[in-house]
Amino acid sequence: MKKVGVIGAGMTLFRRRLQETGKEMCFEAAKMALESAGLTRADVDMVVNGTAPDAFDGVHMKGEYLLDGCGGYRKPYTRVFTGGGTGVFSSIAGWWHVASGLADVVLVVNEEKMSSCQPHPQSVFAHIWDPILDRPLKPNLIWIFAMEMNRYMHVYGVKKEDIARVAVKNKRNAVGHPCAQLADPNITVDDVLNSEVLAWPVQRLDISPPSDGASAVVLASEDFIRRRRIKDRAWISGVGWCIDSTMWTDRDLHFPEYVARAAKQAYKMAKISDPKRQIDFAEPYDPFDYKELHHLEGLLLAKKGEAPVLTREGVTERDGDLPVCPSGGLLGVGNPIAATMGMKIGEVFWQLTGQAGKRQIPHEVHTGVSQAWGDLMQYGCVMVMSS
Amino acid sequence: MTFLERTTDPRRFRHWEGNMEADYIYTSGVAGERFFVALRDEGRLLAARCTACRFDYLPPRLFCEDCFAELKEFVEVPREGRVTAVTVAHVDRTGAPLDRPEVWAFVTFKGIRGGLVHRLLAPPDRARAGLAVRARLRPKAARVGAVTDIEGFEPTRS
Amino acid sequence: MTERISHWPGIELSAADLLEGKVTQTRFRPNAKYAWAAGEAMSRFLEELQNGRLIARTCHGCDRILFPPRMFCEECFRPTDAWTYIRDTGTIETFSISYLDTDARRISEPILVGVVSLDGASPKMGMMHYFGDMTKDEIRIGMRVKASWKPREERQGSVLDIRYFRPLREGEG
Amino acid sequence: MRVGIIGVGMTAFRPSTPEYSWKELMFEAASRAYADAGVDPRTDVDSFLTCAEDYYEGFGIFDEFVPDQLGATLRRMCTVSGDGLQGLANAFMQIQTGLVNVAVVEAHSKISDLLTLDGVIEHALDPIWNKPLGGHPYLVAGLEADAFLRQTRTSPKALAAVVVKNRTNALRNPLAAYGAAVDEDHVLRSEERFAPLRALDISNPADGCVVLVLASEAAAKKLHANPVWIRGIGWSSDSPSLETRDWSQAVYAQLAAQMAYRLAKVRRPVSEIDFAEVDDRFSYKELQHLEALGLAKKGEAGRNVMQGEYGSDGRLPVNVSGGSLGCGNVFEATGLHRAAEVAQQLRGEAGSHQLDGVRIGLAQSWRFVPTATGAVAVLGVGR
Repeated sequence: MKKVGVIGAGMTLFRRRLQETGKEMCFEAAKMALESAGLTRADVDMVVNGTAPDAFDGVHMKGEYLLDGCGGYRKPYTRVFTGGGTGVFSSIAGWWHVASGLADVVLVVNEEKMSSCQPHPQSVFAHIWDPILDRPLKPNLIWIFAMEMNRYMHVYGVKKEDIARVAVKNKRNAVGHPCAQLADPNITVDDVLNSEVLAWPVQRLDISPPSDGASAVVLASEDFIRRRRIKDRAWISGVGWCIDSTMWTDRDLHFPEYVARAAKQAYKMAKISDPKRQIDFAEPYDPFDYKELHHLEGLLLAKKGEAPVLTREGVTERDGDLPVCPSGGLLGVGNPIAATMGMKIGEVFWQLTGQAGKRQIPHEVHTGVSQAWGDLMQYGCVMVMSS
Repeated sequence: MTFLERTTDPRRFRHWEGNMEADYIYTSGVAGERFFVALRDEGRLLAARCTACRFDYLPPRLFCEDCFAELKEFVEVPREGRVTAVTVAHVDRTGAPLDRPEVWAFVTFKGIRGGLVHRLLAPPDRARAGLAVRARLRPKAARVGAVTDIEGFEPTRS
Repeated sequence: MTERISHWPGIELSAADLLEGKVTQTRFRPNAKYAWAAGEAMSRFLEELQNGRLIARTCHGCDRILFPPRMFCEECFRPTDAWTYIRDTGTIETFSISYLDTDARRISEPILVGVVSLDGASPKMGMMHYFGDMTKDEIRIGMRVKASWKPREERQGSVLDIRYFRPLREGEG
Repeated sequence: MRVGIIGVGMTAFRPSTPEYSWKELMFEAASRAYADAGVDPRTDVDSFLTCAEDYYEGFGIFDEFVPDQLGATLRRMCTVSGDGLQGLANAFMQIQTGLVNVAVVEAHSKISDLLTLDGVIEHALDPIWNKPLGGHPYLVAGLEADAFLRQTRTSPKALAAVVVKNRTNALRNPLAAYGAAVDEDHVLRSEERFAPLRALDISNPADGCVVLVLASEAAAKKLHANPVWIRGIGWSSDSPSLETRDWSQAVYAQLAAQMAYRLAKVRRPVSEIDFAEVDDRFSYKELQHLEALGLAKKGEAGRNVMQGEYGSDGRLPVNVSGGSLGCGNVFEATGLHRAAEVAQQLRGEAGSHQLDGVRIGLAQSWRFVPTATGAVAVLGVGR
């Protein structure tokens, strides 16, 4: 197994609507990532693309459509897709391209253009459900989260204000992020609790916004990094991915077992036996505020039902013992599904190489974990990176 | 096979209908906006120049797909092009037979990397590679800033 | 990065820029229609819904009663063994009170929706459905419910043959 | 580290399969593959990959609806939005890392669930430059066929020869959906569609599923398997833009072959490859691909097929399975079907269309209209 490092990252602004076409956004992020690593497209051996439902951009086989923007022209190029999990998963795919020895340098480019879809990207989420069992009920995507959140709150007796603290933390953290769509330095727990009820228990400010955006990272082998004397690098020390059954109405939604399995795989590979002690900060997937809590527990960084307590006690603040979503996360920076790689992989790279600027965690950090979640409440993928 | 029992009465098999449809608005993008505004307002076709690779892209692009440079310079495409490939379609976009076959061509231009795939405004028996053609535009008032502002390509001499 | 990078790409558009055509654009609606074959398990499931019954498959490998029914067990990876009816009563596992429709449009009368685990199937196995004959203040996790079926002549072989799940009345079950 | 195919499972290819849901179709192919490999997916397999595109399936996120029928629940699984050979390449890489010992690759077509195939393929065209013109997406193939015939001076009769060969070959393949005793006259008098292509030059859709089980050399030994080795694999893409791709040759196939040959240490493909399964979803594609793969000199594939060189008893048997013209277009399963076919030939298990004494074979695929993406696998036995 070849050792693989992240050596560059880039991302576009995340906004409700961008003028760029999907491939133009890909180019902008990819070019930035390459330049930050001091490389050109000629240095790239292979390209991996991550992008979520075709029905957002409104292009069938959109991985093919985005190919030239991703730098894939006349190169081996693959798109991988694990729903919302794609934000971390494409980097895992990039990892195996390099770790296998087949490639020295891999460019990973993720994209989502959700503004194409009218009247609202929500319309597309109607198609992610089982056509016979679920779709006749005309489900709304938010139902998933509402049902899972309610179950989580019920089983562990979690209060809504403790969940709201996550939204407040992340939207405040995002203030230092140059690409952020919904940063808010003044937001309070009351703002979240008083926001419009969409599908109880989910309220407007519990949710990350739909966005247009792209992000990119450059991965390279240890040989290449040494040969080129690249200083800013974060090593990928563990990867894990896991899917649960399609039959989501057949399991208890209070705990994401699939995330725990993915985390255990990644920790085993990274030789982490005590994640709470050995991991310095985390970028779990936070499309909704309760999801950060759910995922911290899945990542075994908190006991079941304990994440809200850690949040209330400030442990997960940027200057806490376990900073969580120092980037501002999806709640603060925006949620162009797959392109959230900019916060999940990009931010961990920037933090570990001391490039996070205003968002830099004030104390020294050596190991970070990122995680994404997807499909019908069933997909977990985890990456551990170390300086 | 595979299952322990199987239905043998075909009338008992059901299916469930649905769709994956939505309405889409696609922006032309950064390079596309330049092209379509020039087409709509001035009736000109623009290509994007890659100074590093020394060629001009049609359709224009924000980036060179080869050297990955950002392209900022635009040049006008020559008015006359040549047919590089033709096909005569006997069915419409849904696969239904057409009363009159439609002729399509890939048209390239001297010194330009790329070209345009469009309708060839010529009868099927005249459609062949090598034909010299020119873009026929819709009248200015009817142009909206889309590729359909070009009606097609017509032979330059009959 | 924040220090080193001066320019973050992306040209923001307003809703009006896009919807009122202030930037050039094309519009399209794809023609993407399907008729998914229900296959062995779901054909029978739909047929039984039309009969006003819920049917499951048993797996002798893990001794579970699988609902919704399938011809294979995902746990054991083996063909399932036999058909068996389960009851149309169950327990609310979780729910939501939704003020949004599929297109994220606001509705005034909320939809009560959630997951019911069904009696007779293995623990936690059930389906998503609506809830009725109860208010948003009455619904709670753990509530016992029963299917409210459409009259036989209106049933078509669809999950909508059940109108919703309503509170189980005393003596029922 | 060597990686081999230790299990092959396929369903029959059929124009429609109303008695199977997509899940049930996949379960059948998977059951066959696991039985063939002698593995239990719940304990012996480390990673699962499926190859699928949402609009072909009719799902917003098809990945959700995969794990149960493959035995992948609570295990590593992912979707490669690509052809089955791209899935195979990713499984190959996963095993090469050492993290995964046994991997499963699945690809299928349940295209009969889709009522509007033309509409979905149209939806893959560039939304700004191509889709608004309102033409049928296969006109891209018509244009490319025109360019190919002219630039290589290939006769339209060569296209007919491809169709005749492949549909006739399919008569000896019990899995094939479109085997037929077709002659040149059938082809040349079939309806015009996208001139120079006629109705019979275009493969017809079929349902079907293919599952392969892959293992590292060490894992294969432990499972007492006799693997078909993946000696080389490659994949590549030309420009997605119709306007800037190379219209004179299949550059994607050429680059993919270069990579696969490099890994397989194949220097002279013409003499080293015993037989090939290449993408023929339009008749001209078989010829264009053979030239790109270095299995025919540029401009000669057409003459060769007319001289019978690519028949089952020819110098280089091509698409003995019947190809896509004979078996049916199974979309993202196309490449994996070809790899499965090559593996069965190399194992001597191809039944009535078995070739004699073959040791090394090539499988190649293209991602269909409107893409310029493809992959190549070189498979072999022994040594």
